[in-house]
Amino acid sequence: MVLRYGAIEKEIFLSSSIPVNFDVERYFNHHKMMNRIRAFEETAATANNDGLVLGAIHLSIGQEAIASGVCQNLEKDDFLLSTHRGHGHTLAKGADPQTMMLELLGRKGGICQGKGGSMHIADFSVGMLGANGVVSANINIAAGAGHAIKLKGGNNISCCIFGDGAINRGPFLEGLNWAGVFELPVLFVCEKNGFASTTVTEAMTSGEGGKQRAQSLGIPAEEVDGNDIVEVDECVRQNIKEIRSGGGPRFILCNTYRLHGHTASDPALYREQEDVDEAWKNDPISKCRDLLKNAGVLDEDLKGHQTDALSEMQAIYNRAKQAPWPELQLAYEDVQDSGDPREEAF
Amino acid sequence: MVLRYGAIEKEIFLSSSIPVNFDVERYFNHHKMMNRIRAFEETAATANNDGLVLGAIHLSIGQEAIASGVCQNLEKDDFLLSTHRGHGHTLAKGADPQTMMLELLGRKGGICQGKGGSMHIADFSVGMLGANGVVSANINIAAGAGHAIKLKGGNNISCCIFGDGAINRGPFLEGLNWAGVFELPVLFVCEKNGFASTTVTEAMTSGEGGKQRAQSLGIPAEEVDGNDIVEVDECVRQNIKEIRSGGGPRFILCNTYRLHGHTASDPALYREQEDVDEAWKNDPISKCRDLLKNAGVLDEDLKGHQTDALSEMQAIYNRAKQAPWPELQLAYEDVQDSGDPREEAF
Amino acid sequence: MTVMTYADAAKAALAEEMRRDPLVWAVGEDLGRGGVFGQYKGLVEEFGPDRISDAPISEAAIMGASVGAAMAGTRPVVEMRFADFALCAVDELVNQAAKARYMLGGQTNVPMVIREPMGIWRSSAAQHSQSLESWYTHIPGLVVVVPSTPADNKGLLKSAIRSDDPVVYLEHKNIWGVEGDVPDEDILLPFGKARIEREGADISIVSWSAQLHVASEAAENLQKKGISAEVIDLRTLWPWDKEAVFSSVEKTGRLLITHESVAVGGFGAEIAATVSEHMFKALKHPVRRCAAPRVPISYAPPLEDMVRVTANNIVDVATTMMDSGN
Amino acid sequence: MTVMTYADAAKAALAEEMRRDPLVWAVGEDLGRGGVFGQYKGLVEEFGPDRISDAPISEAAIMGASVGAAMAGTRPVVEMRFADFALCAVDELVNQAAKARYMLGGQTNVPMVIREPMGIWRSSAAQHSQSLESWYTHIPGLVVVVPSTPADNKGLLKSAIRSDDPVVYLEHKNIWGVEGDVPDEDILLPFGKARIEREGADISIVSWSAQLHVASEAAENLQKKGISAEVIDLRTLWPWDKEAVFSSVEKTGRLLITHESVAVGGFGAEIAATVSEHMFKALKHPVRRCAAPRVPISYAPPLEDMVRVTANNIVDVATTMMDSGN
Ligand SMILES: Cc1ncc(C[n+]2csc(CCOP(=O)(O)OP(=O)(O)O)c2C)c(N)n1
Ligand SMILES: Cc1ncc(C[n+]2csc(CCOP(=O)(O)OP(=O)(O)O)c2C)c(N)n1
Ligand SMILES: [Mg+2]
Ligand SMILES: [Mg+2]
Repeated sequence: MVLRYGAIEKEIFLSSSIPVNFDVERYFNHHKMMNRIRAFEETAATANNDGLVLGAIHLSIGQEAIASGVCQNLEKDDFLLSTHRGHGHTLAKGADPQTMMLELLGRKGGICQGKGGSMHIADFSVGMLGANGVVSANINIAAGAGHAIKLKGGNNISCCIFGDGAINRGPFLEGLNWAGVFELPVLFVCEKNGFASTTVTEAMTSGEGGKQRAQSLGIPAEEVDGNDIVEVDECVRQNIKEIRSGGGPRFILCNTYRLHGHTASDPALYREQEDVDEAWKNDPISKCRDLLKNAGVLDEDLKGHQTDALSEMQAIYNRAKQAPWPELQLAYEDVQDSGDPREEAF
Repeated sequence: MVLRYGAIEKEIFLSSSIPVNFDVERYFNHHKMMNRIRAFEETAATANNDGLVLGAIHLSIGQEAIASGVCQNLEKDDFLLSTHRGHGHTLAKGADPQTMMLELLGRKGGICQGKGGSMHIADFSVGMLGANGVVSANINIAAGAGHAIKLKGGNNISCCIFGDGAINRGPFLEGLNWAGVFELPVLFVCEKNGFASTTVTEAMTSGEGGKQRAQSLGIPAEEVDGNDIVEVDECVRQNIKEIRSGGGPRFILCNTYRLHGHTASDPALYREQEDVDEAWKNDPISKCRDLLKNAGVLDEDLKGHQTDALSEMQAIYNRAKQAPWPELQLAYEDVQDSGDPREEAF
Repeated sequence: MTVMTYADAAKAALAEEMRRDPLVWAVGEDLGRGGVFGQYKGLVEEFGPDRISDAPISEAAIMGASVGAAMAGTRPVVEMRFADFALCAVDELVNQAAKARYMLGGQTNVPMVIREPMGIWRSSAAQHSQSLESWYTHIPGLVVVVPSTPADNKGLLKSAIRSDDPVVYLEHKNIWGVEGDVPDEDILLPFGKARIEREGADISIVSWSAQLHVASEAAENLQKKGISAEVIDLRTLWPWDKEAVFSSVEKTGRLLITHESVAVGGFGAEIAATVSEHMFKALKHPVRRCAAPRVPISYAPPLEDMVRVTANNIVDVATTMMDSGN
Repeated sequence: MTVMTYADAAKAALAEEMRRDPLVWAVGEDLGRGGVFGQYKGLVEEFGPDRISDAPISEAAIMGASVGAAMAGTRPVVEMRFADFALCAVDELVNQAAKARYMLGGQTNVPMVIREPMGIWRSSAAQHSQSLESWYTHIPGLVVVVPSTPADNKGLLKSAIRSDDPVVYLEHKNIWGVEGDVPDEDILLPFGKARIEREGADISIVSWSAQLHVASEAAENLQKKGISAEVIDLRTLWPWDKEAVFSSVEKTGRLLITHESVAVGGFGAEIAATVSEHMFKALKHPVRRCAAPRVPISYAPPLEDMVRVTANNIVDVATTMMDSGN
């Protein structure tokens, strides 16, 4: 779908509701990506309800501006490390949603051959080195990927996205300190969505949070409205530029809200429905759409993003449902080069 | 030895070189304790040279003002958790240097029955819950001891002393966050002695250091000259008061210098002798003595602290040398209540 | 007796112990909302948030702070959520909790229970499925408990809470919902006392935790083939009930050990080695293990199943053992 | 051939590999000053501080960052200083390094060597003396190397650095200074190939790491008593050389396994279980283990010695095995 403007095309740039130098095409693309992420996850939720996703999946609905704003600013040879809530990041980094959906269903052709599932989604062909089932673990791994870049001498960077709950584990301190000490090209992004599973994250967090912690570890840090694609995009772009030009690691705190339960099966009864309703008003996709509408983009094209994305993901889901299980011999492959994994078993 | 003043007794309180309201008796006691710590460690170093201390020992020579200033401000039922460099802390908390020396020599009657050695020195009878061979590990343990106080409802506090290298391990973040979240009565004290083993600590530390990190974790933090017993004592006293009155955890950064090598056997050739010489000018014991002299205390009594301490520790060492090894059956005791530790062995 | 699930039996045990002893408290992520498997549901209402305590995502602090809290006179029950996450707190468990009593010359005990839900559970994949019970058996100072039934989960958890030493308490995620009769009274099961799940004459099958149920199923099937299997539930791996196993092997002359965890370096090896040594003459057939290949757990069910030790596997091995007995 | 210490042989191996492959680098605390046992002495001068890298006291980051650096195309050699401190980084090793290749469907390898100096070493006490090699054998994805001689420490470290999978490389602290002939050339020892340290006819003694030397001493003493012991150095525990052990037992009919680590749940159990099963008929005597009691390591030498497995222990057990062969 190409970018098309409506009648109000020109004047709009003078309107105060959109930022100066607003790059319509850029946000049109973000809008499209956010819709694809949303559609992927809604479809995954359906698959979950259909009983076809077998392990736990964690939806990032409401957090798409971070995924799109961060990962679309990465190059293919940049590394990305993500979390258990990583579908959006992975998609925005350029992974193929078909192989992702196959993975969620544990089918043949899944990006991890059906061996990983949602929490271990990865696509090395686009620099996506993995979600992780262990909260915070990817912070050190991302620092290390940045270390490899420094040692090998490249212009690429490493990016790690993690939740607000992850800042309470040791690797947050150790990984940020590491990146700071070795002046590594690493972008740390914290998605402050208010929850860590069923717990209000702030209740278990002492001090002001991730930004201040990062600063205390010598990492320049900024905070943005993570539901505002423009804020996210600009902040990320600027920081990546600085990192690439040798500026060392950076940290961005993105404020957002987890609109769904912790997992796709969690009704999240531990919070007030009115808070959730309130948060929906701040939906990053609607906000982006309003912005683009104000910038004169045709509403039908914006709606098209949604419908196209939904049919794309539906088709993907349909194909995934038809796919066979992985071949059984895979169970014994890729364990390691030495030794017979079957020794003394059964 | 009782406190005696020289001729200049009165006027001195008007002199600018000593603090207002200077409590002579208090610092006289600190001076005595610092001398005892120094003497204990010099004697331990001798024992080490004599080949009678078998494991590694870490001397805190030059850091005695922190030990005395922190631990003499603790009550007996306060908990103390220390480090591998913990002789001074332990002594100042009230442990018997005889049982400590026996432990360093691995003899019968050692405070840990010869099973722990220097790095595991502990004296539960005075609330000293242990040095630790794992850097940073005691931070969480101390937070937990504070947690027990909160649950049981006492007026005592928990105190944890650790080095500047320890702030780079995860438990620093997790333990301080824990204490902050649960508002525990814990005093964290960081001894910034410039080194972590053979490494200049700052070279491996990103950001400004422990104080800023603690603050970012919501812990009120102060910084003092750790070689100035008055600064340490006053800051610690004030903070303990606040902790006892329900103020939650506190953090104090004490700047100091490690005058000896990392272990008693380390010649520390990786640093400039002139830096060490320079640092000796800032010896906390000499500084305290000067202060007390200025306050009119008789120099011979101050010298007496040193000679008394040396002969006390020499006598202790002599007794320890004569002591037998621990009884062999101890090897199988205190492992745990269930199961036979000898099962399938040998 | 009340019919209860494995999860509820543990909850009853914890509640009883918390009522009995105000120094008992539990701590872990999300406990205030009942814990991730509902095994703490309703407890915060009775005991309040200080004693059913939430925690930050800080496994090292959950474990480490509990070590300190245990040394300082309380009795923490530590919830690790998934046994795999306990790997974020191994220094705290192995270097601190397990060694403190000994290393400090008996000056302290470290009375704490570390609950680690383990095992394969509906496509949870490699980082949420592991069983490492054998690791803990190798560590002096630790007690290792692996309950398989609701009644045992009550009786053993109560004993674990009263233990003055650290207890690694491994509940299996796949049997949270299994129901069974649970005594209403203050039942305390001793460590190191196995349970004969089923008597038999031809072969002894030793197992524990969820795999015990697989062993029982196998024994049923063997019965149909005319092979009478005695099934022994070890209940605790340290200490483990050598006597029970020895006297069963004395009777049957054949031993098969089955566990869900990896065979290589698994606790089955310890039992096999011990029995092969001490019961050499009584053995009509070499001791056999029936345990998992040395492979991480996959996500896709057919691949996950490839590393699962099934009743069929056990029946096959047991049958060979009968055929080729010497 | 050059006579070198165990420490220097490893240093030579690392230096050769670093010269050969610019992607090899080492990282750990104090490496710039030679490392805590001098095993990196002089390397920073040749390779610079980026490739012989200091590290903060951050074991989890040393391990975790190395996992990332390995995935991103370098070959880190990770120095853990003491095997005990590796317990601060178990998630990074077991949940991340070991599982990544499998769990991500073969999209990556994690080529890293984790050096963990282990074992009892002059009153180092419970937190600086542990040997946990059996733990690592239980983890799919890991290679486990336990060299006992300078030559092996060169040949195995070089192979470890070239391995595309994570290798837990356990050097024993007590033999850093042991000297021996080391080939000057590019020697690469394969994993899973044992070394016959000494041939013998009456009993097979299997060991590894520092304990191999104790086993050899025992074999000397047994010789004086007229018992001819074959001593086998496994060199690597995963994979381990079953064939070598089997064919030795075929010849001698008796097997004694000795290791410094705790007997219960130790790797000796795996060997004993495997041999007892597969070589049942060949055994003239039950397989015996000679390993440590389930006790933390003490500080005081006489107590420390109480948990040490000595040549005398081995001689005693081996002698009984000869006497009571059936
Ligand atoms: C080390 C570890 N502890 C606990 C968990 C269980 N767990 C999975 S997601 C989660 C909450 C994470 O919260 P946050 O980091 O804020 O990410 P979010 O889910 O909000 O995206 C928890 C506790 C885990 N996976 N790993
Ligand atoms: C987890 C861990 N890593 C490494 C070591 C080895 N080590 C012992 S003391 C020390 C330096 C500690 O530095 P610091 O915390 O500043 O204390 P200091 O020695 O200066 O008192 C190191 C690295 C250890 N004991 N534990
Ligand atoms: Mg969150
Ligand atoms: Mg220091």
